[in-house]
Amino acid sequence: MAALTLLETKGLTKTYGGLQANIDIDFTLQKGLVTALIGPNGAGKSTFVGMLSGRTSATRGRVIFEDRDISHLPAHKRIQLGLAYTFQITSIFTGLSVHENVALAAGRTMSADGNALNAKVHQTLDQVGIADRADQIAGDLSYGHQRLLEIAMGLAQEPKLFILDEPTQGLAETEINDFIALIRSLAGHTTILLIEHNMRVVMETADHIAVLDQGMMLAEGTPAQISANASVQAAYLGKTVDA
Amino acid sequence: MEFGPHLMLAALEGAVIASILVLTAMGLSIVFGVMRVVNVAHGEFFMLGAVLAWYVSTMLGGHPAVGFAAALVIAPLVVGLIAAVSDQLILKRINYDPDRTIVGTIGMLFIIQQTTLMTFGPEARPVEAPFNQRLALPWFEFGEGGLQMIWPWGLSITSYKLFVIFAALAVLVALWLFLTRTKIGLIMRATQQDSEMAKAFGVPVGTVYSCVFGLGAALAALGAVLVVPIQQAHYLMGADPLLMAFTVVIIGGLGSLPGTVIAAFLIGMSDGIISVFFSPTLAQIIATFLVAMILVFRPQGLMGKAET
Amino acid sequence: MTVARKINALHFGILLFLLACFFILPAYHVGALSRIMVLAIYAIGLNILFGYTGLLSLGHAMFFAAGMYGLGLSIKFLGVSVIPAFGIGIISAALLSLLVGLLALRTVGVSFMIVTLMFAQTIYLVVLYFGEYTRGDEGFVLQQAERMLLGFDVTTEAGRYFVAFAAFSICLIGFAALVQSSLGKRLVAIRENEERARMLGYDVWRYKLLAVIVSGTVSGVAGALYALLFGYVGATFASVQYSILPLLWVLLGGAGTTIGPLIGVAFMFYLIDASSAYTSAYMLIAGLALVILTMFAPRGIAGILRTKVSPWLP
Amino acid sequence: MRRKIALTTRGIKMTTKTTNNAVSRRKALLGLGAGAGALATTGLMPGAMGFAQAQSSAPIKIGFQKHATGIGAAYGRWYDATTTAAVQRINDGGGINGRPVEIVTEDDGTDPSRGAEALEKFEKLHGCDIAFGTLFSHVVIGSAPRAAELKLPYFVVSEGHHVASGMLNRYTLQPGITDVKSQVVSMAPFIADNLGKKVTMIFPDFAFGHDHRDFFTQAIEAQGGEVVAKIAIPPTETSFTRYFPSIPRETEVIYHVMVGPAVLTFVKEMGEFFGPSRPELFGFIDSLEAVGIDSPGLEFLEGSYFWEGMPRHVQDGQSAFEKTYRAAVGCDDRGASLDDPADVSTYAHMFGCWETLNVIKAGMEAADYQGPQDRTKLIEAVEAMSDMPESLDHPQGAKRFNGKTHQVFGQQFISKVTEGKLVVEHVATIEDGLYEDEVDYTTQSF
Repeated sequence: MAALTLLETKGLTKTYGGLQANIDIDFTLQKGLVTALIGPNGAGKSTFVGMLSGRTSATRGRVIFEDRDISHLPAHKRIQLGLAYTFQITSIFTGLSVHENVALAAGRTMSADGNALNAKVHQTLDQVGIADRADQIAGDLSYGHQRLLEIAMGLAQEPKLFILDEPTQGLAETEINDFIALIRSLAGHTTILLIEHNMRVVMETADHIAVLDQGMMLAEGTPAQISANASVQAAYLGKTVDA
Repeated sequence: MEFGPHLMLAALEGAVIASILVLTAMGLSIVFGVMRVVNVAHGEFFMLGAVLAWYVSTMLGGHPAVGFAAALVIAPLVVGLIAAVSDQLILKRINYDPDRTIVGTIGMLFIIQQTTLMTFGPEARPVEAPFNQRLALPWFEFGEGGLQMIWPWGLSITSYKLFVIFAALAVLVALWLFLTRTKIGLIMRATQQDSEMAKAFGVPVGTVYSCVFGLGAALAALGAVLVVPIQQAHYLMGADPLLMAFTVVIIGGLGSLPGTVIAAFLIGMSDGIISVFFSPTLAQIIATFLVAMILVFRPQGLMGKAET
Repeated sequence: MTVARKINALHFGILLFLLACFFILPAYHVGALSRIMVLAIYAIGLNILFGYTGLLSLGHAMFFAAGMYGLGLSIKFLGVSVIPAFGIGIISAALLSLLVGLLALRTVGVSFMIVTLMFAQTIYLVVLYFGEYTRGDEGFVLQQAERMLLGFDVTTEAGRYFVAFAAFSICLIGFAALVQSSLGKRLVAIRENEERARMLGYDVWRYKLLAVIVSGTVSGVAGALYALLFGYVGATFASVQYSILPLLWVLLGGAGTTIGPLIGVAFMFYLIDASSAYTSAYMLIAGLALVILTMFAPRGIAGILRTKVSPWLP
Repeated sequence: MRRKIALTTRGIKMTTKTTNNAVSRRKALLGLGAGAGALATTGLMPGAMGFAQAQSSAPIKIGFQKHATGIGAAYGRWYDATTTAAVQRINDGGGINGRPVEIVTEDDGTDPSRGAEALEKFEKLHGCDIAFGTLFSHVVIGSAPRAAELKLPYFVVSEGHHVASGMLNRYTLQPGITDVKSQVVSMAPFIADNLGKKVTMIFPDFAFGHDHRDFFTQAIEAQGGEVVAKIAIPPTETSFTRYFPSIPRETEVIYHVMVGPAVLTFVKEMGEFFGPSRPELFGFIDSLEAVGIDSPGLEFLEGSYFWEGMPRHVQDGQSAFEKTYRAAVGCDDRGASLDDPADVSTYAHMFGCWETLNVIKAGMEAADYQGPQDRTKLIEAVEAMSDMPESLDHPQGAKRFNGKTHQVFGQQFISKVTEGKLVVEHVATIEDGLYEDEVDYTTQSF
């Protein structure tokens, strides 16, 4: 199994002042799978992936990516190792064109050779279905399209691990269907860590589910196992679920 | 002069500088905190306050105290009004966009400066202090006969300078009461916390902004009226207070009024005290550089919250 | 025409026009243009940092002064000729910007503004403090004989114009190339959304430092050129005023555009020039113009062109 | 060189009969009544020769760099008033070489770069014959290289040592006002003999202050005195008390030359610092130009001494020239505007504009100046000048021009504040202020 582990955390902890957001989380992420991270609001999901990507510095604990301790690397170095990250609140270059947004994402690894880069940008935009909007200013896109653009920016980096923080939030039902299809098409070659509230998305895409509650890892398992887990149900029923 | 008395003198002078600075900086800080804009014309409001103080005291004549007292009321009011009107006419229409506000207020700076030059003239004009006794100060030293009180050469302050320190304190207290105890003060602070939320709760944000801009300018003008019997009214006098106040606001930590007070005190005092140890220009070089280094190693300012 | 072609055509068109100006315009405007071109280089310097990277420095006069004094002092005290002196000027500006970048980039936003302002003020005071060498505010003159560029006299109208023109051409073309390059696009990405740029794997700090150095060095080139072409070195050019001016030029001309700096400098120059013929209250007119421009043309003059006429403007 | 001067004077006689410019009758008559002696030589009778000898009656254009804005604006306004009065007088007297004089004013913003731009405009836009200048040294030094490149004679009224130091060039001359080195040197004997030998200097920490520091230190040592402390104040400073403790107790004289809008504060705070027991004070009136000596807070200056380039307040035994000049520039007995007694002039300096314009006139007439092609002849003619007697052309007093250094030397005044009036105590002669030449501009090519 060890050979299939892409990312691992050991005792990962984050405290804000006196508040413990994540407590001693030990977690392993299997290569090639779609893993969903769920949990009630305030469970510490964003903090957790923030520490994986390096946006948030850990109070203690380690993050190991491809057998390498990356705990002390700054965010951009971790991204360079093959992580990609989409923000919970859409974060794109609103003043630039859609094409330029994706080109910036792809351009880090690719040479400035115009043609190859262009091809890559088009292919990626095609993949998420907004190729016809390549020349629009990103800020002018509809909300749903902006979410898709952000996903495209992640894909364009050809990441080994793609972390998506609530990608379907605010999307229409048809857009969610497209998203599910997209994630499925990626399954197998891209490892995906998905924070998601929408249970339909989770159930239809995830190979593996991890449940976070009050900063601690409550349960892990296949979708079926998690659905049947009593403590997970208790955690969700005891709190507001906003999915 | 002996080291001790020299230090004391420098500290007293520093306190006077800090007193004026704190008022000017509070004005800028409130504007900055609530409206999130850099008002480059703030120093010109200071200058206008000084110039108006000269006009008022010259027109009234009589005992200097009469003109001074009138200026204390009239100058801040007029300057505040001018600022509020210019907020309505200009800043409001550019939506308080940070870059555009800088250009717009630089434009205001030119307009105010040139208008003053054409009406008031290029001279430095003094305003007589309402009272100005020289007060020699004692110093205590361990001599042969134990603790001795001596009157060192040159160690003195004037009654007016003492008054400036206390007046600034009084204004600060009044300002604090205004912001915490009055409805309009609370509205201002609510708008500072979250203008979107304030809008949602029916606060007329536009009017609040104008009031804040006026209040900020009035505070600068008030500082100027206090300083003008010590320094003179001159049409270019606004640049220095602007830079100093700006620095104080940032060092104090954006939007933190206590931070502004502390920073004004620190900068005013250090300006005085560093000059005891170094030659004047070197002292200024060191003081300026230190201010920069404070920010380099504490970018959020002394009392600001760290940005994440 | 492709966008890239259009952009090239625009820049070469401008350069051709400037070249033609020398032959067409009356002597006064030729002289004015050589000054405008030098100051436009300065504005380009600031624009790289402010317009393209989104970092607002209020202390660029220190870089201008570094170039100016680097050249002036080395001619005056080391007795070197213009070319090595120019090199010293540029290196001074580059080193200073490296140092300032290393320190000031620990801060962001308004703190960055203040830190650069304070560093510039420190440099200004240092110039005064070493008045024995710099002659402080009064400054010093570079004699005509000291200003020979490889036997080429830059103190004649033509000499001055063509040196200014050559330098401006290099800076404009280099600047345009930078803006079009992937480096330029990454700087824009940082301006637009720093966090996103970081989370795309870009070492934001390093790019910002690079921008500070390029920006400071270009400003230093302008300073050295100013001293060379106009024969005067003085502390005025290290004062706050000369940090605010390029900001004004850039904002007026259009921040984040390649042609904005030139337009801004020329506009401001001729605005003051024209109004001072009618009134000594030209500052009033300049002030009104600023207010009106910011109210009705918030993205500067090139910004209007970009939105109204040609959206492809770089 | 005497001969040349005489020639010049004859030239004036021949050509100054009338003018086509609008004549201010009132001023002319005023001048006539007041300075009858002087005017008899220049003559104001209308009619007669007119422009007969002039090849052209087009005006001679003099570009005037004015500190209209910026830190020098108070000087600029009075330099302007004096210039206008001097030109009025020249035109009333028939102009130069039979041609009227026209002043073209450009604001230099008290900024060296703007100053150079102004010269460019004079030459290329306005077609000026010469440029005429300004006070602040950095503007002069920033402009002078352009003057040489444009080959535009540039007459400055700056009192800086920059001209005589050799820093500038052959096209830049200062024939109307004594330079700071000479001023300072001529003060030292009086200070050492009458006020004290242990001097503390307080000066602004920039070139103007450094000149005072260096020249005075030398000069007082030559008189057997010493400078016990040198306190350089940063130019942006607005409060001063904290610097005064550095003044040594042994100080007998404080020598102060602060300038700029903060000087009133400086003097006031110095008074407050010392209280009743102060050392002797000697200052340069530069500190208090355009400021009433009776301003609130300046009571402390009573009994202190000032250098004055020209006495601001009317003195006993006022010369007829001085009286006429004072009326012409519109100043009352206390050196304030006739219209507004609160509007104090820059009396100690602005005479330099008046005298410089008269030197220009004399030079142009000696050179038979016709147009820009004669500029070098004009410079040579001025270089050839030497002694200029006290006259209405030189109401401040006799002058001696040094053609090699392009610098003029004149008498200097030391006044004591006595009951709110500046009363001249001592007049330093031209000889007191002479020093060795540091440059010979006449060896430079044009």
